[in-house]
Amino acid sequence: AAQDKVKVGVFPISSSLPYFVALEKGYFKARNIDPETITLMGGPANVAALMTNQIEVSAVLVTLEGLNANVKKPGVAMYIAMHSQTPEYKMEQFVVRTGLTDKVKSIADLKGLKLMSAPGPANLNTAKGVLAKVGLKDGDYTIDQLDMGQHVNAMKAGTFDGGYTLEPGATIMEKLGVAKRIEAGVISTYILGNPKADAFAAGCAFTSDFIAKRPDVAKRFAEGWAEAVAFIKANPTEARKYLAKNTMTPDNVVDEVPMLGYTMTKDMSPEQLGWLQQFADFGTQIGVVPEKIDVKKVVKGF
Amino acid sequence: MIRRLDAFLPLVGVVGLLAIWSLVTSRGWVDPVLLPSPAETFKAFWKGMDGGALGFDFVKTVYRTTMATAIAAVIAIPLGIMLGSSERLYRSLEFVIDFFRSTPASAMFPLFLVLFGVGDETKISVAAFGAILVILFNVAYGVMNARKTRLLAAKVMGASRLRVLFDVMLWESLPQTFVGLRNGVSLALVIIVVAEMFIGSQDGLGHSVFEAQQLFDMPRMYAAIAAAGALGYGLNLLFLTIERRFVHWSGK
Amino acid sequence: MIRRLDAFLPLVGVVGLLAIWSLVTSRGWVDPVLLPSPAETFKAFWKGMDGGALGFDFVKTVYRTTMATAIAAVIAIPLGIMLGSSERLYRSLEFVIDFFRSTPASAMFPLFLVLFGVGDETKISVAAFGAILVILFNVAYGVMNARKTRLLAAKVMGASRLRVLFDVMLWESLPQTFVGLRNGVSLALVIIVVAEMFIGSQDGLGHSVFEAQQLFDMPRMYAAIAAAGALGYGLNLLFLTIERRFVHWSGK
Amino acid sequence: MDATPDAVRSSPTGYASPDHHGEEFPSTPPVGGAGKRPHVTIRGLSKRFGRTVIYDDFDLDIPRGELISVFGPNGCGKSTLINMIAGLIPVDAGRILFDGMLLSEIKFGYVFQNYREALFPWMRAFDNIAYPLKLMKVPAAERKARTEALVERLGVKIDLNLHPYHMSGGQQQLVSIMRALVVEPEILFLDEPFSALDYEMTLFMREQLQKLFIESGTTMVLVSHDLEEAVYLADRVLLLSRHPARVADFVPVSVARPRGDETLSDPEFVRLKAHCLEVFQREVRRG
Amino acid sequence: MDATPDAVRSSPTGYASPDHHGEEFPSTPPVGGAGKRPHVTIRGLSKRFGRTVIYDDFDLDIPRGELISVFGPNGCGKSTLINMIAGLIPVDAGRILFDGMLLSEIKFGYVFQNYREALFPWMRAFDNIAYPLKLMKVPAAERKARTEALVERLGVKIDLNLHPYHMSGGQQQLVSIMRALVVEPEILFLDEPFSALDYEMTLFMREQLQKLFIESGTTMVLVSHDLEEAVYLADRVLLLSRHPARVADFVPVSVARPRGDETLSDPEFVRLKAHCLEVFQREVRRG
Ligand SMILES: Nc1ncnc2c1ncn2[C@@H]1O[C@H](COP(=O)(O)OP(=O)(O)OP(=O)(O)O)[C@@H](O)[C@H]1O
Ligand SMILES: Nc1ncnc2c1ncn2[C@@H]1O[C@H](COP(=O)(O)OP(=O)(O)OP(=O)(O)O)[C@@H](O)[C@H]1O
Ligand SMILES: [Mg+2]
Ligand SMILES: [Mg+2]
Repeated sequence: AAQDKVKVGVFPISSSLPYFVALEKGYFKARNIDPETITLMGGPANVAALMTNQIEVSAVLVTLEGLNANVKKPGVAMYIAMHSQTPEYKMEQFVVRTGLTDKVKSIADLKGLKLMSAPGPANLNTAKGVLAKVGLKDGDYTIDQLDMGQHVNAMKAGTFDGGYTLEPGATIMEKLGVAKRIEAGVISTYILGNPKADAFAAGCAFTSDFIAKRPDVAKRFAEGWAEAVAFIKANPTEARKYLAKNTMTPDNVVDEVPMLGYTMTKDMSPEQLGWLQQFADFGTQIGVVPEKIDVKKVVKGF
Repeated sequence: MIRRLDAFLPLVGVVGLLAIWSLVTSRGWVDPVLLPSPAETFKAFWKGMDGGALGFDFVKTVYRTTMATAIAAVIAIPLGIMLGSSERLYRSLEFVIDFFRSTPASAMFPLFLVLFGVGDETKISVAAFGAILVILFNVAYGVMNARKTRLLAAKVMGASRLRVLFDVMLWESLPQTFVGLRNGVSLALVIIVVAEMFIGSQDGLGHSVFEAQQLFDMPRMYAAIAAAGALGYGLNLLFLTIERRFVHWSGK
Repeated sequence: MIRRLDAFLPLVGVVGLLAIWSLVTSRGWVDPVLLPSPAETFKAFWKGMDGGALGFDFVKTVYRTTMATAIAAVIAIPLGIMLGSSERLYRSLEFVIDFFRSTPASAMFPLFLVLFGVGDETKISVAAFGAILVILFNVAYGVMNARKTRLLAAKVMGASRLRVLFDVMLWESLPQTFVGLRNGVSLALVIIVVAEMFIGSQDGLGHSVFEAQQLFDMPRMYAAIAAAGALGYGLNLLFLTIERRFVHWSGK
Repeated sequence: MDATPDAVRSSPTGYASPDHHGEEFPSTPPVGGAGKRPHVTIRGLSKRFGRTVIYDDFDLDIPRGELISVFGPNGCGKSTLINMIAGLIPVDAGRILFDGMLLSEIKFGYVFQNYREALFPWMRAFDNIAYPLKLMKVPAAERKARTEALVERLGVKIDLNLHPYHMSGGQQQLVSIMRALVVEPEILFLDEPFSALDYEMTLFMREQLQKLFIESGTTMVLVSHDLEEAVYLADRVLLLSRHPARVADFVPVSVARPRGDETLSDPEFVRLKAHCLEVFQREVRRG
Repeated sequence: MDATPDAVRSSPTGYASPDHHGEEFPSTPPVGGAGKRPHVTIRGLSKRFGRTVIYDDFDLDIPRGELISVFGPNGCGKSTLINMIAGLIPVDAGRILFDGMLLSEIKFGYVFQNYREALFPWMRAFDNIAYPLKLMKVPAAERKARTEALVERLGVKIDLNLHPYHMSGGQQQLVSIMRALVVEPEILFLDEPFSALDYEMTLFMREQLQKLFIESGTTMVLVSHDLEEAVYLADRVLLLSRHPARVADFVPVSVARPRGDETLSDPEFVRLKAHCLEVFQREVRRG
C-alpha cells in the first residue's frame, strides 16, 4: 500500500534532532509513513503554516509561541513531545566576552555591562526576568535583542560585553574563544526556581486537524518520534552524527553541542506537567501568552 | 470642479485596497487570525498611535529614514552626475554598483554591525548605503540619457566640463533623479524597518512589526506595516510635490 | 585599441573592490574572522561551486529570480504603460504602489505563505510582487515623461488610444523601462535571497547565507553573498546589453 | 515625374515692390464662405495660455477643397490654431465643426513645425513614412509599395534606412512631409513645412504640393513665413494679427491654376502679394 | 535703436532672373585666402558617418573678419562642418587651426539649426539669453543690463519670462539668436538662424546681423537656404556639393557695405546671385 504522507515543518536546528534520527533510521518508514520535510525558519512561519493546515506537524515549535497560537486558534498546536532544557541539557544561557571573564563570574556580575539577547519578546523577557532574580534592575545594564545569526559576530567584534544566547552559538563562541559560558539552564534555576526542573521551552506539535482526521497516522508518527527519542537517550554519541548532516550545526562542534532532554508528553510526570504549567504561566505574566492557559489542553499523549 | 476632485484621487486607491482587504477577511478566504480585518487593524493602529508605542516607533523610523535618505542624496547625486558624465568611469564602477544593488542589505548587517555597532548608526548607514546605490544608478542614467544638443550648446558657449555638469547635466537628469530619490527613500525605509526587526532595536516600526509577529498580535503587526506603508507614501508624496514644482519641463 | 580595452572596464571596479577588501583584511582593520580575506572567500567560493552545494544553490536562485522577474515584467510593463498614459488613473493607484514599495517584502512573508503555500511559489510571488511595483513605477514614469510632440504626432495620424500606447508610449518609455527592469531584477534577487533566508528553504543562495551565518562560517557566507552579487551584476548586464541593442535613440 | 523641377529651378522669384497698395480689396468678413461649403467651421473660439489671450471669440470658415495660407507674425497663434483644429490641444471655449463629421472620423495629415520631435526615432525613416498606413491597416506589402511610390515620385535621394536622428535637419523635414503625404488625407496641415529645405527642394516641394492639391482637391492649411510662397500656393490667404489673433484679412487669390513661373509676374499676383504685405505690416506695427 | 526696422520693412527683395550667368567668375581655389589672414584653417578634413563619407580630405580657409555664407543641398554636411569647427563632434582625420589659438581659448557664438533642443527648458527665456554671460563670470547686475540692452536694441516684444517650451517656434529661435549675440563672440556660427522667423523679423534680423558684423568685425559663418540672404550678407559664398562635400565654388561678394534695399537691384549682386544659383544647380543635378 502507498505510504501515508505527512507534511512536516522543520526548523533545521539541533532541537529537531529526533525528527532526523527517526527519518534516517527509518522509524517512520517502518510505520508506513512518508514524511515530507518543509523547511520553515522560525516560529511565525511554522505557526502560519500550521494554522492554514499546510503542515500537519511542526518538528520544533517554541512552547510560548505554540501556546500563544493556541490562544488565537485553539488546538492548532498540540504538543506530542517536548524538549527540556536544564543546567544539564544546556540551551539558554548567559555568556560573557573573553576579555571580561576575570571580572564576571556570575550573572549578577553583568551589572553595568552592555548585553545582547536572543531575539523576540519571550527571550528578552526571560533574560530580563533572570537578571531581575539575581538583583539587577532595568538600568543596571543595557540589553538589545539581536538576530541569532549575529551573536557570534557581535561577541567577536566586541559589540556587546555578554548576554543571553542559545545553542549552538554558545558552544561556537567557547570553541572560538570569544566568549565564555557563565550559567546555563537559567530558566529552570531562576524562572522555575529549581535547577532540577525541566524547562520545556520547545516541542513537537501536531495540528488537532491531523489528530482528528487521521488519528491512526498521527499515532504512528508519534510512535516513530518516541523511538527516535529513545534512541537518542540510549546512544547520544551516535545520534549527534545526524546533527552535522541535517541541522545548522558546525562540524567542529557537533561532538560538543549539548543535547536536550527529549521527552514524549505521554511519559511526562505530573511534576513535569507542573513545570510546564509554571513556564506557561510565566509566559502569561510577561505578556507573551495573552491569557492563562491550561497546558493539559495543549498536550496530547500517544 | 473635476480638477478639485483630482486631489482626492489617491483616495480611490486607498478605498480600493480597503475594499479588497475587507472582502478577503469577511469572506474568510484568509484565516482572520493571520490577516485581521481592516477595522481591527485600524483599531490597533489608532490605539498604537494615540499615545501608544506605535506613535513613538513611527517617529523613530521617520527620523532614521530621513537621515539615511538625506545622507544618501548628498553623496549619491553629485557622484551620480560625475559617473554619468563619463561613460567609461561609469562602466568601470558599474560592476560594484550592480553587485551591491543585488545583494540583500541585510547580508551587510554583520559587517556594518562590526563597523558601527548596534546603535542607530548601523541602521542609518546600511539604509543610506542601499539608497545611495539606487539614487546613484538613477542619476547616472539620467545624465547619460541627457539630450545631446543641450550639452553641445553649453559646451560651445565655453562652459567648462564642471559647468556643463552642474548647469546642464544636473538639470537634465532631474526627472530621473527624482525617480531615484523616490526609489531611494522607499528602499531606505524598507532597510530601516528590516534593520529594526533584526538588529537590536528597542523602537521603530520594524521593532513593532517583529514584536507583534513574535506575539502573533496580527492586528498590531499589520498596523505597524500600514504605518510603514503610509510613511513611505508620505515621503514619496513629498518628493513628488518637490518634483512637480521644480521639474516643470519634463517631456518638453 | 582604446575601444577594445573598454570591454575590460568593468574589471576596474572588480579589481578596485578586491584591492580595498584585501587592504581592509590584511591591515586587520576588520577582524579577519568577521571579514575573511578575498582569497579565503574565493577558496570557499570555488569549493562550493566546484561540485559543492553553492553551485546547486546558485542555480536554484537563478531559476527563482528569473521566474520572478519574468512574471513581474509581463505584468508590470503593460500595466505601467496603462497607468502612465492616464495621469488620473496613476494618481488613483499611486498610493497603493508607493505604499507597498515602502513596506518590507519580508514583512509580507507570512501573508504570502498563507496565500501561496510553503513551496517555491511563495518566494517567487513575493519577489515578483516587489519587482512589479518597481517596474510599474518606472514604466509609468517613463510614459508620463514621454515627449509630447511624438504623442501628438501619432494622435493626429489617427492612432487610437491603444495604438498610441503601444506604438509610441511603449517606445518612449523604453529607456525608463530598462531602468525599472534593472532595478526590478536586483530587487527580485534580493527578495528571493531574503525569502530563502527567512521563510525557509533547503537550497538557494539565501539558504547558503543563512546557514553559513548560523554556522559562523564567514568565508562561505561571503562566498554566497558574492555569488548573489555576481548574479545580480550578470542579470543587470543582460538587460544592459538588450537595452543597448534596442534603445539606440536615447538622448536624441 | 511630370512636373519636372527644372521648370522651377530656373525661375527665382521676385517680391513685389512696396508701392502696390491693395486698397481695392475690401476686407472679407471673418467668415470666408464664398460659394463652397465650409469644411471646417470655427465659432467663438477662445484660447489663452496663462494670462495671455491667444484667441478670443474667433470665427473662421475653411472652405472644402481650398488651400488656405496662414500668414502672421511669430507667436500670433498659427500653430495653436491648427493644433486646436486637429484636436491636439483643447479649446477654452467655442466650437470647431467638420461639416457634419466627428473629429475622430477625419483623416488628418500634419507636418509639424517641430518636425524633429514629431518623428519616431526608434523607426527608420522609411518606416516613419509608412507608419500612418499601418494605422490605416494597410497590409505590409502595400505599405511598402505605396511608400516607395511616393519616394519615387518625389525623387528623394536620401538614405531612408537611416534613423531620423542620423539625418540632417532638412532630411528630417522631408521625411516629415512624406509621412503626411503618404496617406491621402482629407485635410492637410503644413506648419512651415519647407523651413529647413534647401533652395531647390523648396521649389520642388511647392510644385508637388500644388500638383497634389489640384489632383486630389484636399483641403489644405499651410503656415508659411514666405509671403510669395503663401500667396503662390493659396486659394485664400489668412492674415492674422498679433495675439489676441484676429483675422486681419482673408484674401481670395483668384489666379488660375496650375500656377507656374509666369504666375510670379502676373500683375494680379503681384498686386495680391503687395496687398497682403501691406496688411501684414500694418498689423505688425500696430501690435 | 538706430537701425529702425521700418527702413527694411518696406523693401521686399527680389531674386535675379535666371538668364544671368556667372561664367566670368573663375572658380577660386579651394583655399580662399585672398588678402586677409585666415582665422580658421582646415586641412585634410575627413569625416564619415558609418559608410557615408561626408568629408574627404577637405581644405578650407575662413578669413578673419569676414562673413562666409555656406550654401548647399540638404544633407551635404553644412551643420557637420561647423560642428567640427566648433569642436562639438570629432573629426576622423585632418586639422582645424585657429590662427595660433587653441579651440578652448576661442569664444564661439552658435545658433543651432535645432534651436528648440539647444535652449534650456529649466530657465526662462531671459536667463537663457544671459547664460553665456554667466559662463564668462559677468556679475549678475551687468548680465541683466547687457541682456536688457540687447533686447532693447532688437526691439523684441515677446515675454522673456516664459520658459522656452511655452513659446512659439519663431520666438524660440529668436531667443536662440539673442543668446549667441549677447556675448561678443570671436566667431559666430549661424545654422539657418532665421528659418522660423516671420517675414518682418527675418528682414530685421538680417540688418541687425550686418550691422553687428560691420561694427565688430566678427568672423561669421552663416548657413542659409535662402540664396538672396546668403549673398546679401556674405563677403564670400561657400558653395558645397553633395556629400562627399567639395568646395564647388567660393565666391567673393565685393558689393560695398552697408548693403541695403538698393543692393538687391545692384547688377553685380544680381550677377553674383545668378552665378551661385547656377553652380548650386549644376552641383545638385550632378549628385
Ligand atoms: N504651451 C504653452 N504655454 C504657454 N504659452 C504658449 C504655449 N504654447 C504657445 N504659447 C504662446 O502662444 C502664442 C502662440 O503660439 P504659436 O506657437 O501658436 O505661435 P505661432 O503663430 O505658431 O508662431 P511661430 O510663427 O513663431 O511658429 C505664443 O505667444 C506663445 O508664447
Ligand atoms: N549622427 C549621425 N550619424 C550618421 N549620419 C549622420 C549623422 N549626422 C549627420 N549624418 C549624415 O551626414 C550628412 C550631413 O549632415 P548635416 O547635418 O551636416 O547636413 P546639412 O548640410 O546641415 O543639411 P541640412 O541643410 O538639411 O541641415 C547627412 O547626409 C546625414 O544623413
Ligand atoms: Mg508656429
Ligand atoms: Mg544642417
